[in-house]
Amino acid sequence: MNSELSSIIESLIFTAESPLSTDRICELLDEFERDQIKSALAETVTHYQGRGGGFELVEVAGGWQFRTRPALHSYVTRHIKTRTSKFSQSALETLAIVAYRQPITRAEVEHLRGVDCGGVLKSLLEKHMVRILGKKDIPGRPLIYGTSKEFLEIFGLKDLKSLPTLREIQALDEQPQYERQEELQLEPERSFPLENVLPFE
Amino acid sequence: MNSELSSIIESLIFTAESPLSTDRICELLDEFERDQIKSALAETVTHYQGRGGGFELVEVAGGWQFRTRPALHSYVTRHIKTRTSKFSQSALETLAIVAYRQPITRAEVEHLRGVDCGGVLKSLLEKHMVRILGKKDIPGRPLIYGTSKEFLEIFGLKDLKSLPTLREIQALDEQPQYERQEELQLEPERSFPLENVLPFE
Amino acid sequence: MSAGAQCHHEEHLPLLDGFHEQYSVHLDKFDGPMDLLLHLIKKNELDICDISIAVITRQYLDFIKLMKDLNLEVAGDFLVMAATLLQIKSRQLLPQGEPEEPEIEEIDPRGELVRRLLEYQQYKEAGMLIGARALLGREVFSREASEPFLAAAQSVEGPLEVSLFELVDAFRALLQRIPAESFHDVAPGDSLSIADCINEILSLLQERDIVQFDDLTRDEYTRERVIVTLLAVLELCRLKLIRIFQGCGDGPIWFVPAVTADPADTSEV
Repeated sequence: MNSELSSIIESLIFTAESPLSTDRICELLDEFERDQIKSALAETVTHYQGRGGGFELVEVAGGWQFRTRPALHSYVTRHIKTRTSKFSQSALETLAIVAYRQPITRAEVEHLRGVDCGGVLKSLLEKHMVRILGKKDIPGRPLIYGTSKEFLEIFGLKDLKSLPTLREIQALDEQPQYERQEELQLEPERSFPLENVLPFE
Repeated sequence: MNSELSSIIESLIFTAESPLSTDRICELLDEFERDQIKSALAETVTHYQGRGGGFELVEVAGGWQFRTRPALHSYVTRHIKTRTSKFSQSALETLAIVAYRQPITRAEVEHLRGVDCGGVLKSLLEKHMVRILGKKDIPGRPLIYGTSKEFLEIFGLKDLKSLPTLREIQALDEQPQYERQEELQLEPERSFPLENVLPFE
Repeated sequence: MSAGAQCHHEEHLPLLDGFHEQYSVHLDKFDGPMDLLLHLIKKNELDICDISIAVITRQYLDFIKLMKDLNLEVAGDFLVMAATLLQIKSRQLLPQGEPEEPEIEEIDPRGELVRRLLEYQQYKEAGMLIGARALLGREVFSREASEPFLAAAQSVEGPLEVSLFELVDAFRALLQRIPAESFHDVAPGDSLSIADCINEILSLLQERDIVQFDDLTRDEYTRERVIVTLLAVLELCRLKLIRIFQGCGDGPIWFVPAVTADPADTSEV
């Protein structure tokens, strides 16, 4: 029922400290073909999804990791302290702007939000959600910001393309209940402003 | 096939830092009977044994823990090197001084840090973060240090000019200075006293 | 659609009455002027693309007044937006485009604001969607325990992982620890420091073997820039890191690295 290769891959992912990329798995298991590894991975994901156990295999930040199922968090937090604090609305807004529009300067973020964002940016830098990418080649050479790998890890995103699709620009009254909006379905073939964004790393 | 209780127990064992005893599990899940918990545990052990995946549930040191199967250890040890090493605070500090004050001698670095930096500099040289630029034309002809190309690569910098300055980081904490305006010209027919509206004090 | 505009006089008082209970609780919920504007638009059931500037401006100013009444500090950002609203309103009051130039499309002064509001709304929503995800360390957890047999074998160092922010922050922390006089150019004005310029030259010399003086001042040909560049070049020369030469007569000044980058070679320098 479970192939030897799947077991090997499972053991590697299980013992890794951070998400393990497919590339890295192929590198570690160079006696196997990439295709074999990919199908063994797919098989393992399906197994955990179907089983609905205490944890599952998810693809985050460009790699694979075992994580507990969100539905069980009220049990897990009985003995594990939550490490990630709540993000304020302004932090989330700023993070969203940086995520979708990177590379972006502080002035650009502030123009979009209409408020000073220095403090929020600094706290996002300290939380390692945002990183300095360098300086923009315009007068004054302002710093440019982007999101970090840890941002993808914490928010459980596979990559920047799996960010929720921005809602089409439309009148506010057409869909006022945005708080309850379901997560948007990702369409990989959609042309999306992020295509132009710096590739990760 | 997999009971809800088994899933809960799995998630607890999975997230625990050390083996979790049956007593502790019963304590954490006081809404369940001890017998229920014991049979769910037995069920889970059987499941992992039968499956023969990458890891299994074993009883060690008086508690339960997921461990990779010994047969797979030759694979698991392959990826030890993926663990990233973090910079120590003294390495980071020394590197920062070299980056921001290059070209700089070891004595100058030590003057700033107030401690001997020979070891740290050597390890930064070994890690190729720092390089020797030459010798200073003063008595003793001390070596002059600067950062390397690899340094730029690690930090994703195009060139040394792209290093953020201290001022730029400090500026994040500062509130923007709005120019004081005498008074905005507002409409005179307004029904409430507009002078109070814009509180420039 | 423009119902708000028609009855705003009637609405005015009850609206202000409700302000205190409604907003004093939620004051800190407004995440800046854009957020407040969106709230007002939604509350008045206005079409974001066709907002009544009169209604919105009045309510916006009322809100600022209320903040002041409650002795809350009104951030400058809110005042900037107030000025923008008033400016749009005054532009709307100006006579419309000349009739003899009918081909010029009438520009809606609200256009820029509406664009910003729509864009802001998108990011606000995206932020909420992101924030509603199951976060690692909050709703979702990864494995913390390490394999005992791996712990023993873990001495091999892997690739370095450190962020630029940590590097700058380490430097800043260091500077806070040591007396200020140890540093001469820690916080120069807005001017270019010699150290920055030296860094610039060193990084140029990593890319090419020869650099012309003019290359350094081309983008920014000011007296200050030339002086700082000259001092940087002289300092590098004094440190014997570069060699300078000049073409015939008034020809360009060139410089080349005086030492190779390879640390192995430095023993015989």
